[in-house]
Amino acid sequence: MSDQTRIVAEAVVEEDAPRSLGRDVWDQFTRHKGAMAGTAVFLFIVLAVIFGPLIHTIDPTYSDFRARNQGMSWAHPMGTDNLGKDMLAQVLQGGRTSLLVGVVAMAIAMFFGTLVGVLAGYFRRLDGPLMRLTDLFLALPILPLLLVIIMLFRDTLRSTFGPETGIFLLIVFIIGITSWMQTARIVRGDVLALKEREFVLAAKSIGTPAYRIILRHIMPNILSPIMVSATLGIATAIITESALSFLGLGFPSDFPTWGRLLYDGANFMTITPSRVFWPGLVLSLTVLSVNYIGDGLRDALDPHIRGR
Amino acid sequence: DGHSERGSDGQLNIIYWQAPSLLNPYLSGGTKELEAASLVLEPLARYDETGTMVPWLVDEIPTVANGGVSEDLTQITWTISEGIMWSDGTPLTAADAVFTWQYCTDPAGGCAQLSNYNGVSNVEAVDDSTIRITFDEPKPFPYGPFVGAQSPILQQAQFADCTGEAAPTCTEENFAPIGTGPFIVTDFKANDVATFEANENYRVASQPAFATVNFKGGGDAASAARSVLETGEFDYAWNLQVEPEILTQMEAAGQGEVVSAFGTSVERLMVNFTNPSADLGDERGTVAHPHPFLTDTAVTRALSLAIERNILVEAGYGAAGRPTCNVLPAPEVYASTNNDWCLEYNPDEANRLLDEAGWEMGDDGVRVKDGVRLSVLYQTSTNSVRQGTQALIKQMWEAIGVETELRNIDGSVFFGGDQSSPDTFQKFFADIEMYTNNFDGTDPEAYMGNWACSEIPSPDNLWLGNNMPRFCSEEYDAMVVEMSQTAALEDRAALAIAMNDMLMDAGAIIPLIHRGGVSARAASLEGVKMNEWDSELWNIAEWSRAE
Amino acid sequence: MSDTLVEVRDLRMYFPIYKGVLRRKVGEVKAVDDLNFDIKAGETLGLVGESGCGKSTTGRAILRLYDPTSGSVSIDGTDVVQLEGNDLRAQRPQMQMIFQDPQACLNPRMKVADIIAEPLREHSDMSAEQRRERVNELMDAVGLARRFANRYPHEFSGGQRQRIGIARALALNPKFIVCDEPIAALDVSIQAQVVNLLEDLQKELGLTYLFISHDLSMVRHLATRVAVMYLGKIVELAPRADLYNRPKHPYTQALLSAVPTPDPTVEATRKHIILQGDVPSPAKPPKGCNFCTRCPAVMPICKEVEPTFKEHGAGHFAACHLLEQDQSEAGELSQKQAETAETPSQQGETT
Amino acid sequence: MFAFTIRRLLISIPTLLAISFIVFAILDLAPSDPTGNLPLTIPPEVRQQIRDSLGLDEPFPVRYALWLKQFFINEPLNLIEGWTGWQFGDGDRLRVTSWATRSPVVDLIIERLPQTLWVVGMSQVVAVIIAVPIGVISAYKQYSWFDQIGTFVSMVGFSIPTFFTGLVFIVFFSVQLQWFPSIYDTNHEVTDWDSFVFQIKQMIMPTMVLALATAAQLSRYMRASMLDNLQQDYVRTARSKGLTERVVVTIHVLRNSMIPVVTVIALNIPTIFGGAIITEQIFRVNGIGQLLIIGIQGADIPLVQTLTFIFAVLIVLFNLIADVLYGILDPRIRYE
Amino acid sequence: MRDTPQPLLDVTALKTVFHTRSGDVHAVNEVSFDIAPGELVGVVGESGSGKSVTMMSLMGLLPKSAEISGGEVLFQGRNVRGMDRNDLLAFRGRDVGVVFQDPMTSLNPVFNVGYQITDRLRKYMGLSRADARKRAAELLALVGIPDPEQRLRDYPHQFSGGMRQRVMIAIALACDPKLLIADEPTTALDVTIQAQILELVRELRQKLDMGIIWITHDLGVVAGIADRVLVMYGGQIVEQGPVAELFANPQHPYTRALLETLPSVTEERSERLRTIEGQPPSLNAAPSSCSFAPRCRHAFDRCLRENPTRIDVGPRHDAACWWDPATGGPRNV
Ligand SMILES: Nc1ncnc2c1ncn2[C@@H]1O[C@H](COP(=O)(O)OP(=O)(O)OP(=O)(O)O)[C@@H](O)[C@H]1O
Ligand SMILES: Nc1ncnc2c1ncn2[C@@H]1O[C@H](COP(=O)(O)OP(=O)(O)OP(=O)(O)O)[C@@H](O)[C@H]1O
Ligand SMILES: [Mg+2]
Ligand SMILES: [Mg+2]
Repeated sequence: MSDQTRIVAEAVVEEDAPRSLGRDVWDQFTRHKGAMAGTAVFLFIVLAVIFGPLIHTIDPTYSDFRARNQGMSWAHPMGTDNLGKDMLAQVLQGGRTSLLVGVVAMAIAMFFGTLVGVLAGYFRRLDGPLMRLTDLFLALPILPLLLVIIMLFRDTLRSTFGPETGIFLLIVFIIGITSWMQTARIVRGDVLALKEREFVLAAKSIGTPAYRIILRHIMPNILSPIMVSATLGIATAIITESALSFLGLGFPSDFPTWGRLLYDGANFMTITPSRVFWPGLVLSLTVLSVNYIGDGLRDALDPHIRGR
Repeated sequence: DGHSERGSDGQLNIIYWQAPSLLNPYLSGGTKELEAASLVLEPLARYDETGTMVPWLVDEIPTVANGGVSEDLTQITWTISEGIMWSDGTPLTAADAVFTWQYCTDPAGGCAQLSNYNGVSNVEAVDDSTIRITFDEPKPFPYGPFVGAQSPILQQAQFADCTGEAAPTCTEENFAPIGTGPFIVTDFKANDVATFEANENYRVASQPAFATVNFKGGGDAASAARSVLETGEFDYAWNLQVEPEILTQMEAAGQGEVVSAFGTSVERLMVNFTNPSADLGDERGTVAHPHPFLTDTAVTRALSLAIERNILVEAGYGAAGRPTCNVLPAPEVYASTNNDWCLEYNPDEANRLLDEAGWEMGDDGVRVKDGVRLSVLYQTSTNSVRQGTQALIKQMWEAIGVETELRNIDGSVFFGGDQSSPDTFQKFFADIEMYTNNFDGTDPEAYMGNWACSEIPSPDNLWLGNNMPRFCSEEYDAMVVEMSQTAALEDRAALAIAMNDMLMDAGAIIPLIHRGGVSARAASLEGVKMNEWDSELWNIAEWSRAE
Repeated sequence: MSDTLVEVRDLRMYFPIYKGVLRRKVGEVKAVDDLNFDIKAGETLGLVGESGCGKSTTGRAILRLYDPTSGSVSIDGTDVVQLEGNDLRAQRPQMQMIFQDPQACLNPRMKVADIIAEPLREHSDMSAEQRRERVNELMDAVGLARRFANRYPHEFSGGQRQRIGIARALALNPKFIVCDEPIAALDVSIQAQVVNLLEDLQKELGLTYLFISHDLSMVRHLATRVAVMYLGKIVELAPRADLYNRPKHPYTQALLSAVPTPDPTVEATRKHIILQGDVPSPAKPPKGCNFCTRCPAVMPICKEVEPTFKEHGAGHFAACHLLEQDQSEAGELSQKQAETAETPSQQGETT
Repeated sequence: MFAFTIRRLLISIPTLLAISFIVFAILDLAPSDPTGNLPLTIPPEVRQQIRDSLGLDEPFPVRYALWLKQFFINEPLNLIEGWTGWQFGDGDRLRVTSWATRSPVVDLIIERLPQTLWVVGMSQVVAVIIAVPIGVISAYKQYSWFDQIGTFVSMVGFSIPTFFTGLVFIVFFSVQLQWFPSIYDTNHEVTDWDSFVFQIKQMIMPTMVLALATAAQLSRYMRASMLDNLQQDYVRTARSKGLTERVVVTIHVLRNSMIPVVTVIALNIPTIFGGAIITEQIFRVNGIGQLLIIGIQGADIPLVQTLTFIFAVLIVLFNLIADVLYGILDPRIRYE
Repeated sequence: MRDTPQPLLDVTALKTVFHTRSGDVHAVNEVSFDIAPGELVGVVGESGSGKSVTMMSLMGLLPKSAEISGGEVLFQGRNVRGMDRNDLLAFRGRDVGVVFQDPMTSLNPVFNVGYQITDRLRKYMGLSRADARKRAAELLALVGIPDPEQRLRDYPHQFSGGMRQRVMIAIALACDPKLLIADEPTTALDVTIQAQILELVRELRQKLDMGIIWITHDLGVVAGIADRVLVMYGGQIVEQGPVAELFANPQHPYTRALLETLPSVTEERSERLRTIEGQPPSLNAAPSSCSFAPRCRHAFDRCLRENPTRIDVGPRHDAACWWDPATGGPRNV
């Protein structure tokens, strides 16, 4: 009507600048104290593990027999083990393996879990068979299976990829292949719900083919449960590897991982406490920080909490 | 000793971290089963803590001198002592021994102690107390059957229906055999716990001092040691393969002490004289293809010299190990002193030897000769002490320019002898492998026979054979034959030493450590005589609780 | 205006019910049961009825978002029920849908421009530049500022979101649009905006609507003809004025009387027909006439024989036994029945 | 509900058969050898003979069929005979026999069930007792210090491997304080107060190790579920009725929140058997888990096959139980 | 429309603020109204205008993030905000009944309907279990649920939407409340079912003689049942008056606009629907100007400067607006 009205209307329309969804999520994430602390710790550990060996240059496999079972000192900040190997170097080296195991195993699990979940959720005909398959995997007792697979394929892989890569691939593959089921179930549930959402129906009415609906509409919307599963997956994979070490099924003994170091050091707990303290600490800190990151992600990606 | 009454000392708690799976030593060759069963089942004679054979259910050991062994060395006659009773009150007779022989040699029974009856053509009961054993050919050492923990006597009455294919189905019998020993089984939980109580019919009236035995299994060695040395929950713990410093620290708690004894076990490196390269396909690891460098004695000698054995002992064995340069380090009479050069850690000499032999140090720190790199694949079974040893040796060898790749294989695969697995210690598809071997009793004849040419594992004999290095020498084979015909102890000893030295000189075996058994006993436990030649519990009847 | 664009014949959409140990099919939800109607080019057919009566299912079956159990739907001469795969895809641009929930029908993780451009990407080979141009046109058409193109749906109000959905539906120049309760989730003040927009677009672009709603007053405002559904069936279909002024079917009558008027003076005097009981489940429709369980004028025949859907007067279709008798008499009768039944009662319910 | 249960049971039959085949096949492929752990003094010929006597050389399908028959027909018949005293046939059936102990595998398992059930069962109970209040309070006072600490502690609990917690417990409580035995006495029988106290003492450490790990997880579920339900409209309704907060939370919300948690607990039980392997190993609670480990280490294939398969049955069974429980607890769900 | 000396409920200058991560939300701003016993007051307004929050503030049923930052609530002369815990619980339990919008989620799915009615009865009427069940059955019969004894044992999901809403009403009526607050109780229901419920309420009102606050955004519903109407916008009451008066003679531009947007079922179509352009107000700050001004056709400078006070425009009829529809110009206040 009047000029004034128009001015007022303009003023209202000219609201906050467009913000991307990613930014929203990030904003929310940064507001989660636990998640931020977790991210900081996790980044620190990752960086330390990657660049640490450049600074602390002692070879983790070198045993200085004269300096065995030492406590913390400048030369050996985390002490040495019973063969005189430097613990810091081993923790750093072990961290590379443990973290890589965590990340790669998680990636494998996420891949299979998402694939199976999306296919089962989206295509009615595949639902039955794929869910039976999931049930079957869930019902497979992992431990004996792990043992047998490790025994079966260890040598083949060793000769193809070398002793360390081979066993790494094996362990990572096994942990991955036995831990995708939860993700698959969650993803399937979400896809089933999403499939009924009107925007998927809208895409169908447009004539978008199934695979593009999946890629364009389904995948981005199941990202949040996948991300959360992923963080949990990293933590679980690291723990599983350490349990494998306990049962003697993990990496070769000269190939340190945090779980292995913790296990090997356990009996020395009262002689050189630093031998269990440090691997235990980094292991827990990593799992803890990853968990907190997952918590933060869950909150940040949850539209209810973020508010619209 | 001061205790005179049977069963007056209450309960004895023993922990074997590997739990026995049954109590019939004929159906399981495992040490844990053998020793658990030795509370109940007894042989005619056994070895004491010095390795001396002592009469057990007999009055004396038959020898040629006392007429117990025939002049042609083909027969041995044992006479059971007066008044030996089974725990059910029936007398032990020669028929039981005959039965035991039949039981073990039944082809369908799968007897694990069959080798003790090698060459036995007949066992007969001459009368109730006289057992006569006849051999196919002269046996200079006729003490295989019914001697030692491996070959105790079963009660015929109990096992009569359990021969051949029925043997494994007799769970009740296998879990609770009736014996002549100081204890009888009251309850047995496979792989978990066995309980025993004193045998009322035991031949020594005042023994055993303990009324019951709780024989627990499971867990790991370190915690077993802890339960005796630190928490005092148990009286005796067996086979404590734990890093020595841990044991030392636990001992400091004052609840008990570590006991050890040496037998014939030697942790050794086997050197592969054949080429294990996978490129050779089916001919891999056969004598047709000699190893590219390990047949060079300069190399094997250098490898041996470069190992500081003291460190290996210190790191992994402590009081239970000592450096050795012989594959046959005991008993005393058989031990050679000709190879003691290896006791001294001498990398300079090793380097010199290699230089001399033309192995040039390459840029990458690995010696090369004629394009062949001194690079070895070094395998062993999975076990933390072994892996520690591996790591140390790897470093020692790298110091003299030998590249080392380590590999460990699960014990049940490595020692499993599966034809289809490439990882068995017999196939030996590696350059060096490490394990421990020993022999039962005190006679090395069969043991030294392991390195005869005929013992070489190959596809033809389905890789069954004990000559892992694939060492083959006519001279050595001749000595093996000679030993089987020699009866006099001194001559046998000389032969054994010569054979040992020949193996050492050829570099077929690099002995590392003479290993002993390590156990722990509570401070209050008396009478323990640690024995590596027989069951550790051989004299459990004499054990008692200190006041 | 007179030629028929959409022709629905004997359309049935049954959803199977599986039960028991072997998951055998034990029955069907007759969500849509034997529908026959036409929609003329350029008109708006209103489809009203209570929740669960099968309105959405009808809309979706017509657009082949469901595979109908039987029947045919021809749109502009093509029977879409028979089409498969790429043929169906090729047909999609001319038939589009606007959805009930403007929040749910937009992918929360796509930008507005991408949402509107999606049909273009699927069905044309425009360059990115051309697409942007077309998106801008569309945003203008539905009254969205161009600068919103890079925002996400959650940054809009309900009415604006619904405009996005409309822009998307318009992208491919469809002839026929099914509006499935496009205003039900909106606030009163915004409903009017959307309805006006739909009307304007129809005028400009010559669109044909199937307008699904349970808001009878909005349908009255918007529709050319109105169909009333009850339990999977159309019980009455007539031109707007005819239906609102002279409803023939007792259900339509009850429905109309139940709508509150925002006028206290009218409300104070208005007679309400209060139906008793609830709508039966479409899995177990009653025998005979579907409405017989709640009908104030129920007769014995209603519980036995299903009435046929017939024309009663020019363009006025209905399915009721009352109308089978003398037309005028029946009309009066139903009126009378309705009046007697309006007294609110505490009597037991019929279900 | 009944039809649903029956249906699920029927579906689980092919699943279990498939699992039994996979388990059997994989273990069969394993290059492990039951004679591998025998002393080296036993010569190869003797080993071969032992192997022969174990029937290792039959072809695969024959052994699988035999095992199926033994496990699915002979063993159940045997159990029924044992319980009821009836006699089927001559009672002389071939049973699944362990290679190492030469005794029927099922007997071994039955012998070990009590300690496993005691420890695992108790740990679940303790875990629930710990986790439920923590979860409830954490959710009710979301972001309070209690919640923050609870979150932190449960995540720490989740992140430390049980083998480590177990060892720390032993060093602290058994060695230093000498409060509890480090080794579980499976022969112990509760006859009077003292022996009961002893039983409690020896159960404390293994139970707590397991319970803490489980409680850490469970309390997170509990919290999430409570948070979910606290937002529901019916909570407002309950408050509007003038009910006290205690009643609102402990009756209205808790009951709803327990529904998913109960199923989590049910699903957790079979995995706990797996997790108990390590705990059993550490404290020598020689139960089912330890039996499996021994079987694996000793390459006792029949034992491992049977145990593995029983685990699979447990998992399938508890899945079913979880679903049925869900249906019982939540009146909205009537599986049809 | 009786003039009672003491109103049943008297609300003065009620203010409620939500403290959220993205700042404060002033959901209720200085809301004042009263209600007499036996009176039915309709509350209308678009979504987000603060209808629910106002009522929940009265009851003390706000989420933790909310704070009542001012105002007074007197129930029969007693100050509700000053009550201690037990009194407040008793106030909620005995004096007031609430019916919420969504009948499915408002009932606890895992308890049977009987339990959900009787827990209140046992607590606030001191009835024994058996008596409470008897009374619950009576209540179900009262709200027109057939076979009430049987149905007490059923769970909420076993009822249809309309029946559930009847159950909610039964729960609300359980302790003979003096005030019934119905928060959009028919929004989720179909028209024919809504008609059933409205009929029921009309009837109950006569029987039970209690004050009723009926929240809705359907002006039609209000027109049908209310005595008096409150119109809310942006957390404020912008107009209130007797129903006939308010519909016939709306004073606030918002009320007028709202009425204009509606098409009618009974009348032939108008050419084009009137709309209210613009956005609902942001509640991030307490209003300093008229919050409807940005969308108002009649806004002038004063509207932007000063938040209008409620001005009496007729008998018991007031509006918060500086513009006078009668003159078409500013009001002289
Ligand atoms: N995929 C499906 N499977 C089974 N039944 C269905 C399915 N979709 C709809 N139905 C049933 O079909 C009937 C009609 O549903 P429809 O969604 O068409 O109703 P509607 O009239 O659109 O209702 P509303 O007004 O609530 O949107 C309902 O009873 C519904 O339960
Ligand atoms: N928990 C909350 N946190 C923050 N803001 C809230 C919360 N609950 C309500 N609000 C805000 O308070 C304002 C009033 O909400 P209220 O629920 O009272 O609206 P209403 O009039 O009942 O709307 P409707 O018709 O949609 O029910 C809204 O702007 C809303 O965003
Ligand atoms: Mg619909
Ligand atoms: Mg509201």
